[in-house]
Amino acid sequence: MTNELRLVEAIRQTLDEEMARDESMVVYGEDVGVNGGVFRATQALRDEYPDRVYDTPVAEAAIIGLGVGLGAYGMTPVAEIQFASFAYQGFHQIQQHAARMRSRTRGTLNVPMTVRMPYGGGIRALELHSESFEAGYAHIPGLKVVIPSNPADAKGLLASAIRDPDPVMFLEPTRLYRAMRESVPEGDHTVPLSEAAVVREGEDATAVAWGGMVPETLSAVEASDASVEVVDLRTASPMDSATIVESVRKTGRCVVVHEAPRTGGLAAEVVARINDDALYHLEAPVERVTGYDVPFPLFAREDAYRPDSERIRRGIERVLSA
Amino acid sequence: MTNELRLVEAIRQTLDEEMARDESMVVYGEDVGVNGGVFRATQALRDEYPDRVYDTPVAEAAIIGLGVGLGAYGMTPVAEIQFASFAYQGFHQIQQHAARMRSRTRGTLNVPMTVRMPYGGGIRALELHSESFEAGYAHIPGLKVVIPSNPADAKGLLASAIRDPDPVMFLEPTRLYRAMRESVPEGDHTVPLSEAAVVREGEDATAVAWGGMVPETLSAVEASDASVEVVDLRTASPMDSATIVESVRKTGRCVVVHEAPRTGGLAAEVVARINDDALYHLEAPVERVTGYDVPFPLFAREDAYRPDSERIRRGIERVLSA
Amino acid sequence: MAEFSVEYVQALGEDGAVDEDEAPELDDESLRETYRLMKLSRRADERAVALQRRGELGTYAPGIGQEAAQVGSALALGESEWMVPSFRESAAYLARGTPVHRLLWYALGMEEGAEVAGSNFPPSIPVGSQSLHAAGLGWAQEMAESDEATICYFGDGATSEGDVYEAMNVAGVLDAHTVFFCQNNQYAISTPRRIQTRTETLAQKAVSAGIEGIQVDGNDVLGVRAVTQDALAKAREGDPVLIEALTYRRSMHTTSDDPTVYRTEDEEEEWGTRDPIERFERHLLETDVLDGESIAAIEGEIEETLADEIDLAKAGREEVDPAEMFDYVFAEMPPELRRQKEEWKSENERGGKEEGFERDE
Amino acid sequence: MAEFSVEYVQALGEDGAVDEDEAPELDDESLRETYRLMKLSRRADERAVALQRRGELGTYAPGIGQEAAQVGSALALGESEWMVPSFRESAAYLARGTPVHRLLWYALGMEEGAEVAGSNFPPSIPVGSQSLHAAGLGWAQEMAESDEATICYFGDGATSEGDVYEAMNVAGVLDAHTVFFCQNNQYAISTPRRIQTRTETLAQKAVSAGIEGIQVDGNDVLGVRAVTQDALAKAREGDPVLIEALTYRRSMHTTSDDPTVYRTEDEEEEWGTRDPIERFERHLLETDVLDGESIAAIEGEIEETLADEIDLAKAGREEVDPAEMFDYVFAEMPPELRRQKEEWKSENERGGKEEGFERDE
Ligand SMILES: Cc1ncc(C[n+]2csc(CCOP(=O)(O)OP(=O)(O)O)c2C)c(N)n1
Ligand SMILES: Cc1ncc(C[n+]2csc(CCOP(=O)(O)OP(=O)(O)O)c2C)c(N)n1
Ligand SMILES: [Mg+2]
Ligand SMILES: [Mg+2]
Repeated sequence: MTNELRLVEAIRQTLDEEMARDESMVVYGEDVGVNGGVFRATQALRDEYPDRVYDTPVAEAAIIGLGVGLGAYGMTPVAEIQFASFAYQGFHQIQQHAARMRSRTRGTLNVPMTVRMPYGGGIRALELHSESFEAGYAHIPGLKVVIPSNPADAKGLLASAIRDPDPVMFLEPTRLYRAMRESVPEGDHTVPLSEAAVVREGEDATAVAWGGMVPETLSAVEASDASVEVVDLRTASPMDSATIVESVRKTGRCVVVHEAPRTGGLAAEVVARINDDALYHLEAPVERVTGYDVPFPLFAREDAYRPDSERIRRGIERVLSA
Repeated sequence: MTNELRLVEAIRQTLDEEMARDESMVVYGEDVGVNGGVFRATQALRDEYPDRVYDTPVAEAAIIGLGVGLGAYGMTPVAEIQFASFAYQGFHQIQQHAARMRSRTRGTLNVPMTVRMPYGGGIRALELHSESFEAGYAHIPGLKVVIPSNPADAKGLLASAIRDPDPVMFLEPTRLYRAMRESVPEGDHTVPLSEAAVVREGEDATAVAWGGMVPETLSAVEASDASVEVVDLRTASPMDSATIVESVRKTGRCVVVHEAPRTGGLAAEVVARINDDALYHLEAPVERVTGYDVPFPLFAREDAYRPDSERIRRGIERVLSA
Repeated sequence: MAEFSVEYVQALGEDGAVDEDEAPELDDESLRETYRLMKLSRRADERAVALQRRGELGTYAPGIGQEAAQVGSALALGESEWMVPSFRESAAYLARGTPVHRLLWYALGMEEGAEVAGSNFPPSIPVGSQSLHAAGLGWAQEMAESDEATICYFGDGATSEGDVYEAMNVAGVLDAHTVFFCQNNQYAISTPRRIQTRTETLAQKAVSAGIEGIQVDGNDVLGVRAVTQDALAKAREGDPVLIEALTYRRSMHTTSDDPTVYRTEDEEEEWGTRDPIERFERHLLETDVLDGESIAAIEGEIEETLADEIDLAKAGREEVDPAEMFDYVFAEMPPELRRQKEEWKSENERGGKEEGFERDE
Repeated sequence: MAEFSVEYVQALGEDGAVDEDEAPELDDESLRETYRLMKLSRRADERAVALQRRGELGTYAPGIGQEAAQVGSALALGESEWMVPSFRESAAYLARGTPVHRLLWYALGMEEGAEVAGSNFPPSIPVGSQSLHAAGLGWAQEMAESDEATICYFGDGATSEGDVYEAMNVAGVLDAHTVFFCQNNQYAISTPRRIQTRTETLAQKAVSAGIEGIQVDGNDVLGVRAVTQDALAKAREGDPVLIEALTYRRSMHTTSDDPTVYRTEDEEEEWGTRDPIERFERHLLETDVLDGESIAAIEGEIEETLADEIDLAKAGREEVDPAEMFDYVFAEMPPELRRQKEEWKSENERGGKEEGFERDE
């Protein structure tokens, strides 16, 4: 059985089902209760689970730090950070504690927390509401970083993230929250973490993208005459480079797409993994189609900053003609 | 005229000289006053400039955030974060304000702050006193990230950083604070930011390193039979990739060395820049000799984690024999 | 061992009665200007919300209901003293002389609207974070032995953020010339004040920094003005103060928000009867500072101003050059960024036309 | 509008007199055990510092002078209740039954020393950050309708960190079962208490969270015990408390620190006369709970324990397998990490010998 859902609805449904499944699961964050979240991802959840859904004060370090304590007590904390940029207020709690707790205690303590947060541009949002920092989180050992690009994956990945015994940064592309309605399996549905998906097969080049860039990449590929394989990374860390490498060994050419600034972005890591394991198969330099090395601008300049299908198409053409 | 100084002494001397040069410069941070800093980098500075050297409360977000205000008022803030890991407590102030202030105000406000911080492993320090997050900072547009590897550069780069009108994260390798005494030019001495240095010429391969990894890399190269060119990156961002690319075009082989975990580390960006501009010159995959993808361990396991000259030598051999 | 207390000030009662002990000394001209600014702000907010509803503006955070708190406090500040706002301070900006089109530019997603003019910081989106900048400015004023001060705005929600506590604490230690002005408008988006904190007041947060905390009726522009004047006088001497202004956000959090989800009509109506502009207007009418005619004149002038300013804002929007996003990252553009800008230009400016810059709404 | 106050408690005066109203009811056995733990901690610290001086231990943060604060409070906690320490809580760990060799392992740079045993969190290096974990545990206890509580230790310096304020504030809102125990040992490394904050007390920081704050003579183990018992009783009902224990760090911040740079001998001597162990010992001698002989027996037993524990610690150090650093990053090892571990092993375990693992001191 499937259901036609928007991405944000799939999130909400998954939270609901996981709460039913796991009585120790708690959902908390700013405005997730009465208001049901500013994107309505937790809508009506509090009515169903009045004792396990909490509005918190505006304090992100607290939101993360509380989760470390909840986890130690045996609960399953699922926190929402209202927008990804505000996780920086709790960055120290993520890096110094959540990510390290298992290794520093040799597995005697773990942090089974999922931190959900809307990320990325494309919705003409306010300043600091459009950033992508997956690369920064992927550089922190002990953290998992997961980014769905469609409703079904949103459900399957979120279920896996919540059930995972380690801390997961779960980045939800705001641009896609309501962009499409797609079938989502009903009932128990998980998508394993750290497995990329080949969402379109091709022979001439590989395009790697994740989250909000996947639809843009797919439409760029559709606009192209060439046969381009599209890999949806799905989990930024630990990264499934095997799928990418396999594809690039086949195609010999690759474009990596992300919204974050180019320098130090996750595309660099993808290039490095290709360098490690598929260099001799490369017929052209890997192209990075990314945000520029400028702070994500306010929305009047957002379209100029954020890769769209046209820019991605040009990147594919460059890599094909090199 | 030159002077034989340790790296930490060069830092101290530079702070002194820059304070004399710029009356609006203020040095502040935890224990930088009476105590002269936990590494003595600000020793006796307060005696000389009693009104411009301040001990602050233990509050890193405040240390960064205050600098934004001081800069707006026309002062030159030079803050110390006691250890690099504790800058995470102020990460939001760095990302959301210091780095973005110029772009978001179209240059009508800037943050001429220098944030000095000891970083890196190799001194058997306490937990969370050994991390390297240059890659994370390099991914934030608007920030400069500078890392000296010897006393003369420490002076020249710090002077440039302090005089620079934009925010600079200045990472000082604790391992090298007292490791060597070298000649440091007396009087006004600056080293331009964003210029890498070829510290040893070679033909067979290029080794790129920075900060605490430069001496390890040099001794690895000395132990190798091959002729290896060593590039000291000096500024992690904005990165001088031209120097790296030029060298790799010549040698065709490259090893990048850093202490931070491999995934998402700055070596990936170096690989990506080589991919962009020197791919066709590569005769072997670029080697990354880095920390592993584990949280920097406590010091009983530190030597196993941190690249040493032996590991770097092996990396060079691998790239030469590939 | 130690004792603390928090006082409450009201100068202009809900009934229109003035407590002469608490009211500031203001001539009629100042009173009229205060009134004009409050009305201007109210109408600017209303127009902005309407523009947003028509798709002509981005997300907007109106300050309707908070005009007394903002105008009363901002007018107490000297021109060259620093104002460090949050994201809902249109009224304060207007009181500081910022033209409406600059506020609209910001709401149009243009950095042009965040350019710093005068001694006003740009809007700050991350809740509470700007309090540390204000502490820095206030500390700089102390080091410079200035007789000026800095005012910082934030909301009730912000008082839960570590930054705000750190800011008050370092301000206390460093004798910063900073007044922390908390507009307790009862909500942080949907979250009511009682869920932010267990305290009776927000003013008592000052106790944790060893600085003075005071509560004022934030819908009483005279009380706010008086309390802020006092606080600024102390701050100028190196004694920071926290003011909690009790007010109410009469409309939505932002134009993305629907307050009916989380609060009752009764509550909104109750606060409606305490509207700061109406209360002040009654007082000015009763004391003959204003009459129907002068009010009409002010209203007419405001509508004209707004029409002109909205035109200016739209015209500016047409001029936006996206390529400028590369220009202000650093004082000097590094080579890789120059390369990226060239790349952008070559892809977007073929034949002089700028592509990739249509609004897709 | 609102009034607040902070009380000060002392049960065992510096003169050895006991205020029966404030003292907890403890039988002789408990008193002797309290004394033994304080002595054990003192001697463990002294031995650790000596070991460090001989290069046999890494950086160590002794708690000398703070034994009353730590032992008095930790003994008030139930065995299955949670203890969340900072980095100077050897005495508290010992009172919770942690063996000395575990503390030494941590100081030998071994994760083995940070393994969680019982309901004790590992040491927390980032100042104040652990307060939020304690708030989380306390919140979990509230949600679970537990009649247990959590105690969290931090220092005077930590009260400047945003995390601590946030922790107290959310604990208040969420009715967390958390006691925040601040050891005001007068210094944060070199920075004296008066530079941390402008407040008269640290206990008053509680006012900003709307929770109770109380000050106690931290060198008075009976007063500390009593105040902590009361606080825990309240916390178990959902009312968090902040305790400020006034004490003094009698030795260095850590073994890397030289306190003579920033404080006077006079000051150190003055606090020396208030030593918590001496004061308590005088009291126990006067009340015949102890005599010279029983003290000698306790001391002898402590020296034996320490000798054994130091041997255990050194033996464990010999067993460290560096390759285990790969094993605890995630519950399941991802492929790339497995590859890195293999790489490491192939480079370091040729012929079974582990290279790259000599200490280079
Ligand atoms: C650090 C941070 N966290 C969360 C948000 C999202 N957010 C925007 S406004 C707001 C509520 C702020 O409430 P308050 O401080 O009372 O100000 P008000 O909106 O009432 O003026 C929140 C949670 C943010 N902008 N910044
Ligand atoms: C977030 C953070 N900032 C800075 C440091 C460096 N540091 C270690 S201990 C310390 C002082 C702590 O003082 P206090 O809280 O009074 O505890 P005490 O050392 O006196 O026990 C500092 C600044 C740190 N460990 N963590
Ligand atoms: Mg509010
Ligand atoms: Mg202390």
